[in-house]
Amino acid sequence: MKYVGRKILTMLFTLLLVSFLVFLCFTVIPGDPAIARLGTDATPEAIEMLREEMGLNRPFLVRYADWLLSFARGNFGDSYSYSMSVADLLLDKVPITLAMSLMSIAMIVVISIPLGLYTARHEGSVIDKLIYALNQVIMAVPPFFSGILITLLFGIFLKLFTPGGYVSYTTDVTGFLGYLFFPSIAIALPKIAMTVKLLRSELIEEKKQDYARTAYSRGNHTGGVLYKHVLKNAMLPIITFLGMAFTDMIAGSIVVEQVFSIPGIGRILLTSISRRDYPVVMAVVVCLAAVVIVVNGVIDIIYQWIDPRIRLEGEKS
Amino acid sequence: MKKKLKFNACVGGILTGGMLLFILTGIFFLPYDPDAMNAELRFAGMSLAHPLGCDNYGRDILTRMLVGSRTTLLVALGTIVVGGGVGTLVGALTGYFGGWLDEVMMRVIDALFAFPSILLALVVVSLLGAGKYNVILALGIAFIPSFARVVRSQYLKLKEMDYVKNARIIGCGHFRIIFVHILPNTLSVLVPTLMIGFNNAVLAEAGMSYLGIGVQPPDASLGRMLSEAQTYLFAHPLQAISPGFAIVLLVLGFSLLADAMEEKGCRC
Amino acid sequence: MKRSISMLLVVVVSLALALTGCSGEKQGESTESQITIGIPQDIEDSLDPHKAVAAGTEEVYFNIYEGLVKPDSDGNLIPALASDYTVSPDQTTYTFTIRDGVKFHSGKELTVDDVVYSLKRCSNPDDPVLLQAGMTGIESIAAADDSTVVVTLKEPNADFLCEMTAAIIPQSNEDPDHVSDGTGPYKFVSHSPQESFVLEKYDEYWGEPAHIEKVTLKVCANADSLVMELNGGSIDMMARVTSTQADQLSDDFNVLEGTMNLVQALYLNNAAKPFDDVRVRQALCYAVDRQNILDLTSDGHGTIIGSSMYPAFGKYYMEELSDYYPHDVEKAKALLAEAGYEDGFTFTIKVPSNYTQHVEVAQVIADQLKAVGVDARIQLIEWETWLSDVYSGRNFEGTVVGLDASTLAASSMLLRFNSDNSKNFVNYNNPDYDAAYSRAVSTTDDARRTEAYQECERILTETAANVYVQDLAEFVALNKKYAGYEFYPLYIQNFASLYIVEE
Amino acid sequence: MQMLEVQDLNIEFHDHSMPETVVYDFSLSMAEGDIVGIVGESGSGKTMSALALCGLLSRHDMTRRGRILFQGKELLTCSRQDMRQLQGREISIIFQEPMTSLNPVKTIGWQVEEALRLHTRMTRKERYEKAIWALREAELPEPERVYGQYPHELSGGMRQRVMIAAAIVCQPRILIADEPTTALDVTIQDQIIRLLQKLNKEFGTAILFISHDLSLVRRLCHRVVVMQNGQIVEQGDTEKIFRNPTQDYTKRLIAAIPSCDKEKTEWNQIGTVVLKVEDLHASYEDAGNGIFRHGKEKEVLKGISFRLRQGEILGLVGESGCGKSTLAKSIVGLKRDYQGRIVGAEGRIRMVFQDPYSSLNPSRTIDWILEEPLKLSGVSKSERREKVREMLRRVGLETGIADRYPRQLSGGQRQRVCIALALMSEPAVLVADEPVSALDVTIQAQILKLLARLREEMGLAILFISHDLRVVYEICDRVLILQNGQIVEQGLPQTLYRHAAHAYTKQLLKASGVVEVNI
Repeated sequence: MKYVGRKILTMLFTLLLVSFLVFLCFTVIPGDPAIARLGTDATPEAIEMLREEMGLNRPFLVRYADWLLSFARGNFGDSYSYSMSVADLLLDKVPITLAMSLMSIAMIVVISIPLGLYTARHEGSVIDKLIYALNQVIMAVPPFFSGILITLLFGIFLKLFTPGGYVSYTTDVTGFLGYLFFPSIAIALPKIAMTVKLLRSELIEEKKQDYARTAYSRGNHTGGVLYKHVLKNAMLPIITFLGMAFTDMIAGSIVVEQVFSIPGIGRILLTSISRRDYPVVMAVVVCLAAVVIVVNGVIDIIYQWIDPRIRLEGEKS
Repeated sequence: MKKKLKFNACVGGILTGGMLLFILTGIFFLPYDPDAMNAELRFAGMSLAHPLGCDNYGRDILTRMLVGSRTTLLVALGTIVVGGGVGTLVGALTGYFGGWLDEVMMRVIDALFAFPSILLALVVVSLLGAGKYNVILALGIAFIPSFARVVRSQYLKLKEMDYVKNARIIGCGHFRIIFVHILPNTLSVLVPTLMIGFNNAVLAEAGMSYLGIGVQPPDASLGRMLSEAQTYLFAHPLQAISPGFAIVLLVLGFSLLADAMEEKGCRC
Repeated sequence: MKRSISMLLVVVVSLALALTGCSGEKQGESTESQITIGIPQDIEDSLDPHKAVAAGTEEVYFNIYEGLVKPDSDGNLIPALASDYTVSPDQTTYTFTIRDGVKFHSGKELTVDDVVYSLKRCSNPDDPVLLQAGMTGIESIAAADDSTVVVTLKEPNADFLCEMTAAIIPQSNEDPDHVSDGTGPYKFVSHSPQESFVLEKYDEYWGEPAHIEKVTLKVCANADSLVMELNGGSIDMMARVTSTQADQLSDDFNVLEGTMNLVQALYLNNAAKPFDDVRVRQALCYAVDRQNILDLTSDGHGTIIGSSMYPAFGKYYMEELSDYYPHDVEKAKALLAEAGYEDGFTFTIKVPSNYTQHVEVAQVIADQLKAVGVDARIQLIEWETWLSDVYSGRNFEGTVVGLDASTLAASSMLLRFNSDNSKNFVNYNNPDYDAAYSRAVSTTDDARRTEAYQECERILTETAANVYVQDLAEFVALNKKYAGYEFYPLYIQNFASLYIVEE
Repeated sequence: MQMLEVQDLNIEFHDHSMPETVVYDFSLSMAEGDIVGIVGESGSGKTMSALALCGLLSRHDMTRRGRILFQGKELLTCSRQDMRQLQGREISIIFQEPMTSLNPVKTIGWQVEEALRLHTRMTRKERYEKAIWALREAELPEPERVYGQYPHELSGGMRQRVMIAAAIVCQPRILIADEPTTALDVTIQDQIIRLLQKLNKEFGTAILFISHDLSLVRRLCHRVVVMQNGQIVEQGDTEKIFRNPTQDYTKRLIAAIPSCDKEKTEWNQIGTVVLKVEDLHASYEDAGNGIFRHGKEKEVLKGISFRLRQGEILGLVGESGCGKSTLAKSIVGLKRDYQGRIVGAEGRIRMVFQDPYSSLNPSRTIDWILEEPLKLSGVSKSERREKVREMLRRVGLETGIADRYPRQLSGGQRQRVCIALALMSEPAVLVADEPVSALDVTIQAQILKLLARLREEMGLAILFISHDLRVVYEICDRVLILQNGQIVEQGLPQTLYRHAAHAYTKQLLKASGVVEVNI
């Protein structure tokens, strides 16, 4: 329990650091939210008045403390450019990115684990080599380009979906998921390649361990050794990798949302950065960071669940 | 296994060598001015004079590839020098000394890690303006956490080795131990990581170009050329094929080499 | 093992097919007429028309809100919510008769109070956020009777009528930021940020009603995937596509050509060295080959211009200025040498990265300037940075953008070049120009005013205030199912004129 | 008919372009209830042979020339299915490293039951009972509790018992034990040996015992096979071979066993005191640094005092966890947070570590490694080279190895380099932490001789830490027995070994078989 408490404390500290960094960054970069809002017709008086109204003329630390206090109270503030609260804006967009990320994760798990097992078991076979080569090539294609290729292949040639034909989940859930299926492939593809490769090499590495030899000595066949003994051990680094991949995927979804014209969190983030819409940027970044940190916390828990060694250490300290 | 290893090293070596040779050629010889525009040659197809055709400004694609791959190489190398350098330093110091320094630095690294890298790049670019050196800086900073983590775990492991203790007993200073005694031993892990980092930098540069925060026109880089070309993907696919192919070859060659090295590193 | 993998693939693929199959059917179901129009940027402004600043917003709000007068497709102002108006001979008193039977989208009847409220609201100098730029010279706004509004000016202003396009909104609307209530042919339905902005036909429109029931504006922020989205069928219409994009469209589309109605130029900071020397600016004008720019960036489409005025301005536009500086490298070099820059110089062109057409032109200009030994570096910056650094901060050497006009009054293009104007971001400083301009605005005689404005334009050209390039060609991609698109000389999209072609 | 009959087994590896033969013409026969030992140094092929017998080597690696007959069944050519039927049921194996040979993420019970799940149709309950039975047979305390635990929760000795329990759960005919005690403390070692003996007697399980430790083999085995470089040198009855070895190699092996029988010349304590340790207390903080975490402190040294004189070799004996490593660290200055006093020879104490593989920087040449202490004191390049050469000669190495990397040297050579490194800066005291326990017996003898010679030549004082009572007897002038951070007994080896007063000393002596002659 003490362990969990300490963990949460560390997480909060990290989050605080992230928020401070973002706030700092957006104080130093050029571009004035007041000017951004008023455009080319703005008079200097109007800009000055708006700056005052938005509280931009206060010192940096005061603004940060102010933001932090209202954030702690669950108030994300109002968007500068959209006349709505940040919370409303994000609540609308979170399900989109979330659905996409979850679909990608599901694809990664569902596809790469069997493939990893297969290639590790049939190490050196033709299919193994083929998958290896395919993996290497997939990893070498820039993500946005594979997104474009997927659009070309499935959208234009096979006509499985309408490029840019995003359907909101509020109007049509199946259509929504159907459209997100393809961008999810684009996000998942390089991760699948990496996971298969990593899982394969981990399995092969673990297969050489003494305990695997013990398992063989009891009369297990190769499959038994792989599934019953080696897989669980080999999953440990995979889980860590998936945690990191998740962080990557959130960043990657920014690009993919752009390619597939999906109005998700990444799009909101990009536009609000360029619009200097700080309340939105802060909320998005802090929430993303929170998700990343929480996911890593969950990974820790899964890790403990799988690896009894960590469990003990956790209890001890 | 053995055979495949050699195969990896061979193919990787050939691809990487080929690309390096290509880039090297570009330093000494350019068939045309890479930025010279010519309205008559817009979207010219393949010909003897222009083996890869011309782009939307009538610039020779081969020439731009020669220049662009050099920029890409520069950006990727710069990124791993910045990211790898700082990451290694941070990882080495935190891993070796531990204690509160480790705790504080790792929190900062965690924070950096939880920060979407694209956002980081955007911030750096907004702050300093776009351009290849700022791209290097942006990607370099974004890459610090991963290198720092790898190096730190190596140092955590290696500092317990007896030869490190021995070095302390014979009176070596901490910094001598960190950089002269331990660092060379992290290379077997660090070098493949750096090579993978190189690949990620090439891909990230392409991604940044796509988002319009990469190398500045008229400068060419493979990523920039690829993202410029996608506007004309339907009418003039040729313009996208060459840089796309070059990126794939470059990354593929490096990752095959990295694989081969990693295997070899495990062995000895 | 093998079997399980192939099973998996089957499941995945069939799932994908099932899902997309569903979504495909859904689209065919709707019976009401509708059109999906792509917009390059989200409508981020408030729903309050007086707060709207982005051009992209204003062109859409044209369909929702109306002023006392509004422009037609030739740029002439025609009565809208005012059924008639008169101008006093001294041009200081405007009398508007409010149209009968006009209803707001909320069902409320338009009254004279709403008009007075709206006009006062956007001409109040104490509220700079709502204040519309041209509304500063108003003496009084008053309702003469139930159907007449009288606006009195402090001094004559020939262009004042243009300001009367300002939107009229009901006084009773307490939250104009979030509740839209206008009188236009379309009414606002919903807005999902970064996704869509939906309009619906207003059945009780006072004028000729719109043809299409539902207009969905879909945000297509990514210019690169635009062609795929058009060809894929998720957008029916997109304005301002480039010639290359237009080339790649499938047979389903008609491509309509017009002009963008803006002055694209390499704007030079006249206060910064070396552009404070008129010879340097002239040299750059000679060094730039405008036809070559058009050839390289838009297959030769576009109108070459030579001053801060584009053809849609009609009588104010001076075509003869467009070849004032023919492409002449030698002359450019000579001028540079004369100014003391025989070895050329280096400067930076800041370009807002989101405007592809300006980025492309900047690249070509940079390439052309090399021939005279000038090394122009391109720096892409974000639009917001451009606004604060270049436009407000005037911290730049050169920038390629296009300036447009909010009204067809010549002043909307020329005012900014007065040496003390707050929008004079190029720091143009010429007493002759200031004099000519004040002559233009002070006269009530149309011919003399036109002549004075033309004088202004000529001065700009002769002193090479900026390197003027072109009024960009505009291409509109419209699915062949639809027709009726009208070009406006202003930044306006009129959805009401669109209709569905019967098969 | 013999139960196990091996004829002309040849093992070749095909990793490299040239096939590499590791075992030549191995032949062996075993009957029910036999205990046969295979001895040999590292690289002798003993482990390979054992793995081949229980089908853990790829058949690809074995030439078809030989035969392995188990109860008349040909194991080299039978189907894999048949082989698996035997594995774990008829033939079981336990390995050297109990730490890594158990699956870390599975419970003990699951692993012990595995053979039952694979080979029998027992119900869950039957399996549980059988597993508990096996754990009890392996003399694990509280088998019901152990059943639900994970390997990392057990000590090394307990893990090896779990391995044994898992191996015997199907009551196999033959148990192959590959160095089962090497990684364990002497007292535990002794217990495991006794356990194996008991199993052999109770169930008649034949045991093939593979070890490099001749004294263990002598205590346990009926017959012994001596291997060198993949070949059988000699085999026969244990006692016969130990008394009358016929082959040179066997003779050398036996001679290399440090003996506790011979008389030692008494050490005259006249040298000056070079190191004085007074009332040393130290604790060890486990797993925890940083702002939010605090490790628990555990006292490992509880008031240690002793003196070390010039030219003296002081033995320090104790089992794992007794605090000897902490003591060594404190003396050489790697650990500073202790209470008490360590006086003398400041800066002139050097250390030799147990594992010559990890104590030399793998990415540097021998030259570089040896020059490092000189570089720190600013000696010129040519002088450094000269000194390194001289030191290499002194520790009995060729000067030609100077430009090689540690991985290119053998274990013995590496340990010599380690000693050379320690001596480069002319120390007064050498702390040798188990310097020979990772080495083969013949190499061990050479290193011991080297240390003794260096002591003579340089007047070095050596603190010799070891768990091996025989080695300590051989080389040390005085012995300290350490238990739980306290010195329980000390004295001259010859008197201490014969007239031990403390119970722990007696237990140690008994467990390592040293005193059997004297009981």
